[in-house]
Amino acid sequence: MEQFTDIFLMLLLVAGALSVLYVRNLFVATMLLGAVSFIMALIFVSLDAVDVAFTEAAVGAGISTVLYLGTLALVGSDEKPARRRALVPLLVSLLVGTALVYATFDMPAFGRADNPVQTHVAPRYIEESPKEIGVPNMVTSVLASYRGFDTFGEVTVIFTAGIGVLLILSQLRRRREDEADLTDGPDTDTNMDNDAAASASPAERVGSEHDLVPHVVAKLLIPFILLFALYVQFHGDFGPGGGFQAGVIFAAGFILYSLIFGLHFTRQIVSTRLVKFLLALGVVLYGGVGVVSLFLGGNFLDYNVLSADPVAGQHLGILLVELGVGITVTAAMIAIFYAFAGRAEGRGNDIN
Amino acid sequence: MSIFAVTAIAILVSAAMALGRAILGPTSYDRILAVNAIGTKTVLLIAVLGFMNGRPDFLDLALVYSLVNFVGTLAVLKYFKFGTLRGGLSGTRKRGN
Amino acid sequence: MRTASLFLVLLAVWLLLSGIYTPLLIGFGVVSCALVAFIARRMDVADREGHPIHLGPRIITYWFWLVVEIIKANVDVAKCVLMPKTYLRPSMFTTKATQKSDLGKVIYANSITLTPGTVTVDLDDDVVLVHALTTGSADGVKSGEMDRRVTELMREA
Amino acid sequence: MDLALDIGTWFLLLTGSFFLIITGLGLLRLPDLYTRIHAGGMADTLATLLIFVGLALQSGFSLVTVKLAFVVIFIFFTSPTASYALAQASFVAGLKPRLDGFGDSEDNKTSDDLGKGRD
Repeated sequence: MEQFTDIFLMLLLVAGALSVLYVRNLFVATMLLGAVSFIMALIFVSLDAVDVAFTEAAVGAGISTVLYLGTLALVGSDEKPARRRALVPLLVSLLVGTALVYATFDMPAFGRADNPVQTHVAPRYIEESPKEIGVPNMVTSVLASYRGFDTFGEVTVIFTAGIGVLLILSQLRRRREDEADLTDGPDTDTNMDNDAAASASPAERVGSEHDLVPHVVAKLLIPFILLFALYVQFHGDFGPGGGFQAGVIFAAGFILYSLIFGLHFTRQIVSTRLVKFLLALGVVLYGGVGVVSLFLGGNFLDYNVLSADPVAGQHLGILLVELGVGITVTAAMIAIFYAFAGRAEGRGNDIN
Repeated sequence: MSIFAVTAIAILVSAAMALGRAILGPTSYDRILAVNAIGTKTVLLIAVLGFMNGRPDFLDLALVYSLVNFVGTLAVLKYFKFGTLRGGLSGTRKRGN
Repeated sequence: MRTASLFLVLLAVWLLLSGIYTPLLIGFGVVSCALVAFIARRMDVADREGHPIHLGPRIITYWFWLVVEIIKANVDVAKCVLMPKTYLRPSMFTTKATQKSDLGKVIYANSITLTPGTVTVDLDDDVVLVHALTTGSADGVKSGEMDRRVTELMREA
Repeated sequence: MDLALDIGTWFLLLTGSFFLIITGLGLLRLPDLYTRIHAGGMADTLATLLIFVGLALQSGFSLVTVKLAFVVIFIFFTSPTASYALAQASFVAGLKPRLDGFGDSEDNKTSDDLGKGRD
């Protein structure tokens, strides 16, 4: 049964991916990518990699679609027709593909007990982590403790990505636009007392009275999305999830708010300055835990020294580190959304 | 063959049909509908697979999908209607009752 | 006031989701719920529409009625899919929503959509544009039974 | 008792699966977008409800049941909203539903009447 599920899903995945390649309209391609992401998450679930599936679910179902659309709103959704046939790249990719497929024949059989994956460090994690870390979800203990340094690197990457997007897109915007309410930073905060609707630019007020249903339902749902994100954040030790997934879901709550009520109001609740602050805060929190453990006589990110009892120290360290990840990811996602949605001028309906 | 397996196969077949609609189109709205349907089926399949493998904690994933999928769909439709993600959907934040 | 009740609802949801009742995690729960309630207050989403606690237990009885309707409607649509030639009679018509509040109208519109066979295409003030799959499902909406029940639910008759 | 629960689960999941397949069929064979929305709605409502109640019978009364209920409730809130937004967007964009050509019912309007349909 499991094999049937896997193979069926793989076939669906291939069909979806090929159709993404074939469609010329980028908007349709975005939709199909959403479907591909669903199927991908299902494959992860079927392979029992729940934490990965969780990430795929959180990112693929909402955020990535939103960000793709934010890009499409900037560049339009029609693909430029290719001028010439790309014969050489096709040949190269075919050759590489053949070589890779050929190489898989030499790989050990899937799921065998004596595979290197099963014999290298995994047994140690499985045997020792309940004693050393004491966290029920082993994925979390590997990610945040054994591989804490790698995860620190990942958080820095997300931080850099957020800062980079903010830098590039808001610089361009400042050159081209001079609407007062769109500049980020302190101005947004001082504008708060003004009549919001009056200070919103015409593009902010786009919308119609016909959208009452999404309006009311979103109001109902937003608190629960936010709460669920926090639940995922704090239960990463026990079940699937953790800082990364929580951050994405938390950001999704704000993005939903922004989609319904407009970017302007969202900026009043979470100003760009606050986003930048949080973006840095998460990384500092993560790094700070490492530095504190240095001062307490351990190695960088060695949580054992954080408390008298090593297991309690590990627990505390993982908690703080995951919180740092969550804060940075939330801020990065919101920052990227702000940057994209804030620049969009509205290309109109060039989809059909 | 357990009942969960039967259900899983039914969900998979149904998802494949929806994917067929997503690929066929013809309008973009059909594709949105199809992708949305695939989303619902994903939630169902995650729940059923969770029970099949005896790990009902998969349900957290199903919850994520049921909440976050909505955000994606709304974004798509908003882009569709207005060509931008910037403004609000219903003009003002406060609506009188 | 509504923020406080939202906080309590959120806390209940947290406790039901969590399943781990150590002081630490319950503490996190309280902090999280307070944070979310605070954000909801700033977002202004916890008002009569966003947090309709005033509906009380009446909504449950309404849901039970709705589920029965959903089952009936699904059988209808299933017949339609299997034998489109005999059953498929799509029509589009407008009907009036008698609810006064936005929330009531939204509940009505979504209830129409939730029963397959009828989909709300447009909700403009109190005019609901409905697309129906069969004549039977169209008559179901036109009879105004659902509208009456929603109005009753909202106590706006 | 266990047997009764198992039979219940069997029945509910099988009915749910049946409706899912019908949904898939409907998505493929119904003639236009508006009719397909109805088919999609079936999977979101009854099939989901049946399958989740069937699973809840297996889980006994525990926090898992509560989570199942949460999923169903959230779907019941989001799915009609998404359907509405979809139908509304396509209607505003000018996609006319096909109302003719399926039998000869007398109250069939032609699609041209729709613009004036709001009286």
